[in-house]
Amino acid sequence: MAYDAVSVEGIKYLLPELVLVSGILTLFIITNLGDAKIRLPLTRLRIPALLGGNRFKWNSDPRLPGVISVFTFILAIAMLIQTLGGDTCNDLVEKFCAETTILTTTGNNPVDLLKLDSFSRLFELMFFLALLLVSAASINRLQADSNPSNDDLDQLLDNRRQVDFHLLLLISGLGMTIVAMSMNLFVLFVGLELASLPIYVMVAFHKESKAGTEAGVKYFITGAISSAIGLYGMSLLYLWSGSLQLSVLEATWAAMATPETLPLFGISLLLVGFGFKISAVPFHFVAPDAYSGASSPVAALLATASKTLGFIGLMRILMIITLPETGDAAVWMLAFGILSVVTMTWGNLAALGSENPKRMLAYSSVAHAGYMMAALVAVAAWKNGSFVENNSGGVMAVELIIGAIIFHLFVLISFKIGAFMVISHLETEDEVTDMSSLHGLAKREPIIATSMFVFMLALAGVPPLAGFMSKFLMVTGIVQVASADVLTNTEIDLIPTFLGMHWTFFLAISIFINSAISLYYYLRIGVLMFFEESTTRLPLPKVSILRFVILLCALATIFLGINSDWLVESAIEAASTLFTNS
Amino acid sequence: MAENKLNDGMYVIGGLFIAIAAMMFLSPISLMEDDWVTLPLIGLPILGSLLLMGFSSAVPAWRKESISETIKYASLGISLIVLTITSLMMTDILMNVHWANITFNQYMYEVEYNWIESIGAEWHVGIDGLSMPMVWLTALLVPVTIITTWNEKKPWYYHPLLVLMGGCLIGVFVALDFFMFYVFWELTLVPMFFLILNWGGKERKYAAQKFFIYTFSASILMLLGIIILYLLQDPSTANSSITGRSFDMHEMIKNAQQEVILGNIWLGAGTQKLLFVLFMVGFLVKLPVVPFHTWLPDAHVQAPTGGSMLLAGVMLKMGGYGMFRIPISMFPHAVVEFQMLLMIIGMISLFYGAWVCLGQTNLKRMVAYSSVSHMGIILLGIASLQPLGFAGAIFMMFAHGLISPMLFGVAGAFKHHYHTLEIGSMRGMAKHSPWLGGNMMFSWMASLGLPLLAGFVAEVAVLVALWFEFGWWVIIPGITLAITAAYYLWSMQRTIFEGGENTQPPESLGDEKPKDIYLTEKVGLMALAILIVIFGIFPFIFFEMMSGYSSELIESVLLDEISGRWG
Amino acid sequence: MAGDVSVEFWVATIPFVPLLTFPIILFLGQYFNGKDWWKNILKEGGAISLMSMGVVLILTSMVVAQFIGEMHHGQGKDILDWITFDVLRSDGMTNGVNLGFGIYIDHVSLMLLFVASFLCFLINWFSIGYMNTDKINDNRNHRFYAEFLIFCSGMLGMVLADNFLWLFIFWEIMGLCSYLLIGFYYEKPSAASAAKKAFLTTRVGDVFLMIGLIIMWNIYGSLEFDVIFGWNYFTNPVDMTLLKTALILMFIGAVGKSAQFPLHVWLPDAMEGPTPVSALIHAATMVNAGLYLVARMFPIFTGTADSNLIGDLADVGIIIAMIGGITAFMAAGIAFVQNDIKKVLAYSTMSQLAYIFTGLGAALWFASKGKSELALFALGASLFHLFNHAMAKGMLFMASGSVIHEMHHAHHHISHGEHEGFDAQDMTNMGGLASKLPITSTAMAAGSMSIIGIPLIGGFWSKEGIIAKVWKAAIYDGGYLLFIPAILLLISAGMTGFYMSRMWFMTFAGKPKTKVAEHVHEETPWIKFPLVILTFMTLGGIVFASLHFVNWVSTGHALHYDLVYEMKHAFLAMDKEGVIDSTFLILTWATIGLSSLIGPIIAMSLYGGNLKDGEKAIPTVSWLVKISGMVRNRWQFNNKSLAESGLAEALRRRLYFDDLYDWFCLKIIVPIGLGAALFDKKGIDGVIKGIESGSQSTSTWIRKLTTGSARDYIMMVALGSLLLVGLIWGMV
Amino acid sequence: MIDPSWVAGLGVIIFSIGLWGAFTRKNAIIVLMCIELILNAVNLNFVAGAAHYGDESGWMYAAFAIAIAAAEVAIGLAIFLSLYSKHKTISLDEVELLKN
Repeated sequence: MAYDAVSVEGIKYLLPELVLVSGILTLFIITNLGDAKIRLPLTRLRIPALLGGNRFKWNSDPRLPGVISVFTFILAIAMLIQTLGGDTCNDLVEKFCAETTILTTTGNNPVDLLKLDSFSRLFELMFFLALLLVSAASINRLQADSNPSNDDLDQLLDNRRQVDFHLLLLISGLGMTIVAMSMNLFVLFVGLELASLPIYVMVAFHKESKAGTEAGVKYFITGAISSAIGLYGMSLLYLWSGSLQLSVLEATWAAMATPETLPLFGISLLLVGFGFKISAVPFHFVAPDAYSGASSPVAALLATASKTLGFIGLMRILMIITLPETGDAAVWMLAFGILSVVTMTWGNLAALGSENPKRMLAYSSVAHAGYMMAALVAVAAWKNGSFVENNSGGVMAVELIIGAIIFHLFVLISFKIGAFMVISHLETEDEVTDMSSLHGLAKREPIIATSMFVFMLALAGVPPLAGFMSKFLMVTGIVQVASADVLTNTEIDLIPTFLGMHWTFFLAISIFINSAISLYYYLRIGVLMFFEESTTRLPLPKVSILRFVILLCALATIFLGINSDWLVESAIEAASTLFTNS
Repeated sequence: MAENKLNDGMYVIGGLFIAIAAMMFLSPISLMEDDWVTLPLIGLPILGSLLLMGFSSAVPAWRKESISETIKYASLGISLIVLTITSLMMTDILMNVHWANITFNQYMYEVEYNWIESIGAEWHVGIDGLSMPMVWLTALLVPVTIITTWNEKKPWYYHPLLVLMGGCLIGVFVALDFFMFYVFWELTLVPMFFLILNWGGKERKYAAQKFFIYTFSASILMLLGIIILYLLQDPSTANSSITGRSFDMHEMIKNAQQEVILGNIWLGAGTQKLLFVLFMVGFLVKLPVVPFHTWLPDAHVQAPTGGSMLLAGVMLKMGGYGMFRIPISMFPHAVVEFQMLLMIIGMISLFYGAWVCLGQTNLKRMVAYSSVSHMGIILLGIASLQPLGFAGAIFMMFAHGLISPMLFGVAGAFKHHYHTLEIGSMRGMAKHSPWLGGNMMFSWMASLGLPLLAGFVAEVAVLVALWFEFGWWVIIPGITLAITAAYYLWSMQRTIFEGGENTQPPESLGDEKPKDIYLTEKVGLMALAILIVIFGIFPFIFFEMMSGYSSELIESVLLDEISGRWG
Repeated sequence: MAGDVSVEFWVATIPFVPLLTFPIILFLGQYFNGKDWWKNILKEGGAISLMSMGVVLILTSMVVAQFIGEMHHGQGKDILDWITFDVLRSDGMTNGVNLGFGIYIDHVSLMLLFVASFLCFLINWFSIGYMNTDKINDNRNHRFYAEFLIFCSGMLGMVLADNFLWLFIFWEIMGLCSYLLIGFYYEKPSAASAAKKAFLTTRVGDVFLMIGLIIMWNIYGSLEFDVIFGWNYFTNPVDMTLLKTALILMFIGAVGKSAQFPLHVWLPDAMEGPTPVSALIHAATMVNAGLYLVARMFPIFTGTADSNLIGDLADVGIIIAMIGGITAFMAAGIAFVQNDIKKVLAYSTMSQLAYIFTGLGAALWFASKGKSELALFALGASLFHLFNHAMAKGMLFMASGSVIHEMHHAHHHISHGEHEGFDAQDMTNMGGLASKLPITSTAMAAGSMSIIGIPLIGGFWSKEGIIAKVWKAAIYDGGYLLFIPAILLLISAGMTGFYMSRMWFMTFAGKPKTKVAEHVHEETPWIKFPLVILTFMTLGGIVFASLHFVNWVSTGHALHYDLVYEMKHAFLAMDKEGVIDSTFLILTWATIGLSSLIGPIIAMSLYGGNLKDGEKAIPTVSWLVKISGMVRNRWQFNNKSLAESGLAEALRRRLYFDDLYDWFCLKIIVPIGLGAALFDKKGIDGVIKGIESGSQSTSTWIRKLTTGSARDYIMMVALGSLLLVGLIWGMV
Repeated sequence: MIDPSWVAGLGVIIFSIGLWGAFTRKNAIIVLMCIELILNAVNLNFVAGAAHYGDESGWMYAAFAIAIAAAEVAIGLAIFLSLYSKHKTISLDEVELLKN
């Protein structure tokens, strides 16, 4: 069904986004209530209002903005779930799916702008969940200095900073939802910028420390250049096809008999933009700096939501626009294959010796991008291989792979954010600059340490945790497309069987080897926590909400591994809508 | 501060309850009438130990001592319940089961629940003549280990970890679903990792990581095999699965026997070999065989007594068990093709391991290498492709599962009471610690294959089978038997005996007086010793079912391939 | 009637009586050690063990009484299905093969059963006297009795087992006990090392035995005596080369167990154990296991010969005889120069066992050639020698134990507890004990005479039989290779005469050589009884020869017939039909002359001598002392140059065999082990460590690329763009 | 009317200058200006495409791109300010605290 985006029916489908907008407004208004001068957020500008004097006691509480944003996100999730529905999938326990709804521009010749289907809805849910966890974790986290005091002025400043921070979070969330829904490359890009610009600020938010500003500058400069390059590539595509609608681009691409220079350049440059988002080698260099300079919740956001944005873009471009229906190999296949192997290996090797836990997590995040890229490559192999799927009962391999990527992006929220939250909790005590902060954590905080270990094992892909399921699904997909041809051939011996595999099979091998390498540094964290002695045996400062988030993440990590039924089906459903109704 | 910790523990317990409840709610795992495996054998130890550990973590540090006895007894209680149930199973009391007469690929106590329906993973458990001894062994070793290492440090985590380990191991042995099998396979690493890391020796950090990474890396290849096998199925096998396939081991083993489904040969020669290699790498590293063995000495030397008892007793057997359950049952062509290779690897492990033992100065290291050597015998039994060889290999798994815990228990007691593991650092243990010396001698004698002790039957069976298949190759195991005797006796002479009128305690003891083993250690070790004797004199208690299983396996899987070779 | 008696279930309980008793002693001893009632009433477990052995002896007597003379062929009875399994052969699957435990009884096992239980009982009796009065044994005698009982059950089980596998199992158990008992004084490094040596040497033999058994099993499809002995070689032909190999491998096992060349090195060292142990294990019972095994092979030889496979297995007989001959000679030679009383006996044991082996070799050779009558007599002679030797040697060891014990006591008495520098076993410290130890000296004299083969006394009959049969095989039946053992045996007979006499005279005749020897008294209780009993057994050995113990298949001879035959044979070399063979007449008398006259007389002239004035030996031995004194006075000569020659030195060093083996272990085996360990650490584990350190350094290097400069990052983004463009364009 | 391909060609040149400048200049502000140059190249492309295809959306894209560029500049300058207040420099070469 297609609706006008600004009509009543159309707006109805955008309820979650509206909730975010109203959240932004609420945040703005409530924190200024009672003040004679209304402060513009993120600035020191104050506009004199007609009424009032000083702010009230209750709305100068530094925790208030955080609470507001948390409730906004919870409400947004509720709205999101409420908008799900239809005849086939009204049971959320069974499957997370939505009817496909297309929102168009106003006018006589409407253009499809946004598509609401299970793909976009699932991604929205992911964004909201990530943002919810991050905002919950930063309710009373981002003080101006590490020693909170009851001084009113300090509180006021804190409150101001908190307003700014959560406002940025909400705005970023708005951008993310647009990315998830867009049917037009430019809209996608606008959403991406809307999501990224606040993140640049958030990375630099730690402005009291040298590292924070440095990270912000580096991340901003590199990010801006990457997205500019990406945008230039997009403009080349526009020059070539005359439209940035995904459907038009797809059709034009399919109609292209011989590869032309312009679209190839365009696609390549566009990939740079998204490559930066997912921090693929060689666009990843700033990632460890940014992660280590930014505060941990922001780094968590970079590692999950921001990466997810990049993957949405990649899926749109690679899976919809440039994937040939049959026959030829996708143009990006070899390039991406090489990049994926380099990325995962680089990430893991670099993480291996990293002494800063945040940098280590950053490198591990790079490696995980490599795994998912490898999965994307396999999709191309499926399309170009001669293997005809005997699809009598199961889903297509390609859906399995995309579903696996979606699954992985989803579960990353639980264990990647969880890991950063543990670091965040450590930061409440002192700066986390090297591994010694983790020393002896198990003796100080057994629960936190155990959770951290669970996150690490999940990142390494140890069963039965969530990280294992995602890797398992990915590899299954890759192996399926790479090996089915040769394995059903009963005539040949071992060596031909092995050599007869499509080369993407070695991507699976590469994932396995890399998992083994990665285990080294993930386990090292566990060893540091459970083995090394710390200087103190006192527990960490008590920050209940952080603990709650960490425990929630840990339980989710375990639960999504042991009982991933719902999520697997939803992810695959989402993957299939990516292909079917474009 | 103390208050704070208590709250955290409550979180955990509450969270666990919620998690369990959620699992119950979302996947219908419930204790049904005939399900004696899921909850009693796996659920009870795993959940119980997690609860115990959660409870311990909730107790503030200064009060932990006061709960340690409670935790110990609770752990022991759980493990004894498991032992009781498995013993009842073994003795056919629970259900009237004739373990020796089960046909191939038929399982007792079999139950199936949906687990992760979307990919076709099921909670599918069952026991047959192959897994019953292993399950019983596991169930037995956990309480024995708990008793033997009753006085270990930090018992509030240590003993529940042992119980947890036991639960995971039983999970491996009863799993009839590849997914479940793999999950439990890897899950066993975690408690062992912690056991080594927290209670181990000086180099425990290195050893724990090496152990985990090494075996994990190897089993990743096994995972690849599982995935390929999964994908090779007809995609209309499982309706509820989105891929249309399932992980059902039972079904796949059956299909592998039929060879032809949907008009195609299901597993071609090349595919079989590829899968065989992938699975075998995982199992051989776990077993372990030369040259993939170097994780074992490090892990064993560093692991605490209880850890190495379970590690050597059951964890190594996972490799052997896996070989029988998957590659041999499913890829007959590859088995026959690779027979010679297996034999050579087995020979190398056996022979080389024994020589390395001879050159060791560390007692635990020597015992660890003797495990490598003995695991070679398992491989030889498999390579023989004889019912007797198979049965011998399985019995070797079982017997070594009794003997090696005793070896490590004794070595651990030695370390504990004498603060050293150097062979030859002392003389005359028989005088200072007659019980320790006696147990040490007994276990070493059992390990070198003395008749009427458990290991002998297995060795003889394997050697006979080996002769049938390979003839004069049997000389090498023969020589190894002599070398084995040599290194044990040499060590015995330099540790237990000698010393003259005034025997020399080791220097590491300082001014302490040498002590004998505690009552708990005595009880644990004697229990093992008695079992070793019982199964040495009456091997048929288990040998019958092993032999039945082996004959069934050969007849229904391998016979065609083997006779094909004869022409 | 013959053959009517069937083996009953209760026979199987014989080995289990001691097996069930030993834990009782062990645990009671561990907990009540030092308690008065335990020490005095229960004799630290000795009483319990003696009762157990008494029960065994009674049961054995019942079995013997039931079967003796009633039975022609061996009979088996399955008791227990031990392990059951299927076998896959190239002709298909065989179902339900069983390796079970059962009882097998025939004349051989009956005889050994009797020997074992009888001697075990007596030695147990002796031990109560010997062990419990020795200070060094305080608080550990329960261990002795426990191990003793396991040993007994091993021996009894081995004799009764109805298949080779269980024979092997019990065989190994005896090996374990021998290890434990030799190492009884574990704190003595020499004892610990001797125990290890014994176990390892026999283990080497056992490995061969095991392989041999496996091959046997492959040939016959079973290890049961019933199956193997009743094999029909016509219908089920077997690979004779393989069978021969198997038999030789099994024989190597027997060589290890019975301490024959070249695996003999352990036996002399094994004398580190307490004397009853030496008596029990290393003279009377365990060393007979190897002989028993070889005797068990006999029906295979007759079976093949019956199936017209004549001579196919004759080589095995020759090899056995050859090993026997070499050992007999070598051991006798080494025994010449030993001063330790127990070492002399040890080498004598080796030598006498070698006699039996040679006899068995001849028997097997005959059997293989199809000469069953001769084979039976050779076998009979060998087994009879086994019997005689067991009785005599058991007694000799006990007597030597008595000597040592009393010497020890005397020394203790004189030196008030100082032990340094005095060797109670050294014969150069003794002399003239005949008057101090009347019963011991009598027993020792009887035993020595039996071993030497003084006419009409125990061992004489059997030894003559063996020598005659070996010569017969060599001369008349084409076994020319058997000349070597035949000649060696003949020479050894003379040598035996020398070294046994030397031992007796050094110990009992002449003047006391030390002060200690003057103060010896025969006072310890419990140790006289076995000596007396065994003296009679030894002297009257011929009586037992007629009890059908020795005949494989009874030919229906009455008691006196065998007796007369033996006598005729010994003195007149008359065969069954009464024909006197002049060659053998010469041979027989030559043997008698060598062993009974020349050997002892030389010994007397060197070591004999009258007692100290005023001392009087009891009449049973006083004549011997007197003769020796006469001889010595008549023919005294100096053997100094001979004693200091290189040959004597070589003999003292045991012909360098121990040195060779030590060198082999220390310079070959141990370095290989150390090398393997080093290779494992540096080579195999080095690769793993190399991977680890390699990836660590790669990590350091790769992280250096993240320079920290934003401009570098921008440049990398630009380069990456170019790379992507290049790759994508390049692929098209 | 100018052929749109000339416009696009100019865009290529500007893009190249921008990219070149971005990784050769040390001053953060100048780098930011180079980024603006790239975005201008983008705008030129959009405008050229819109003119070529007669597609109104191209104009709109260009307008949005300008807005985005403006927002980026605003944020960039703010971040540079805080950089300057902490490091007393805006030379990209002098901030190398975080590395490896």
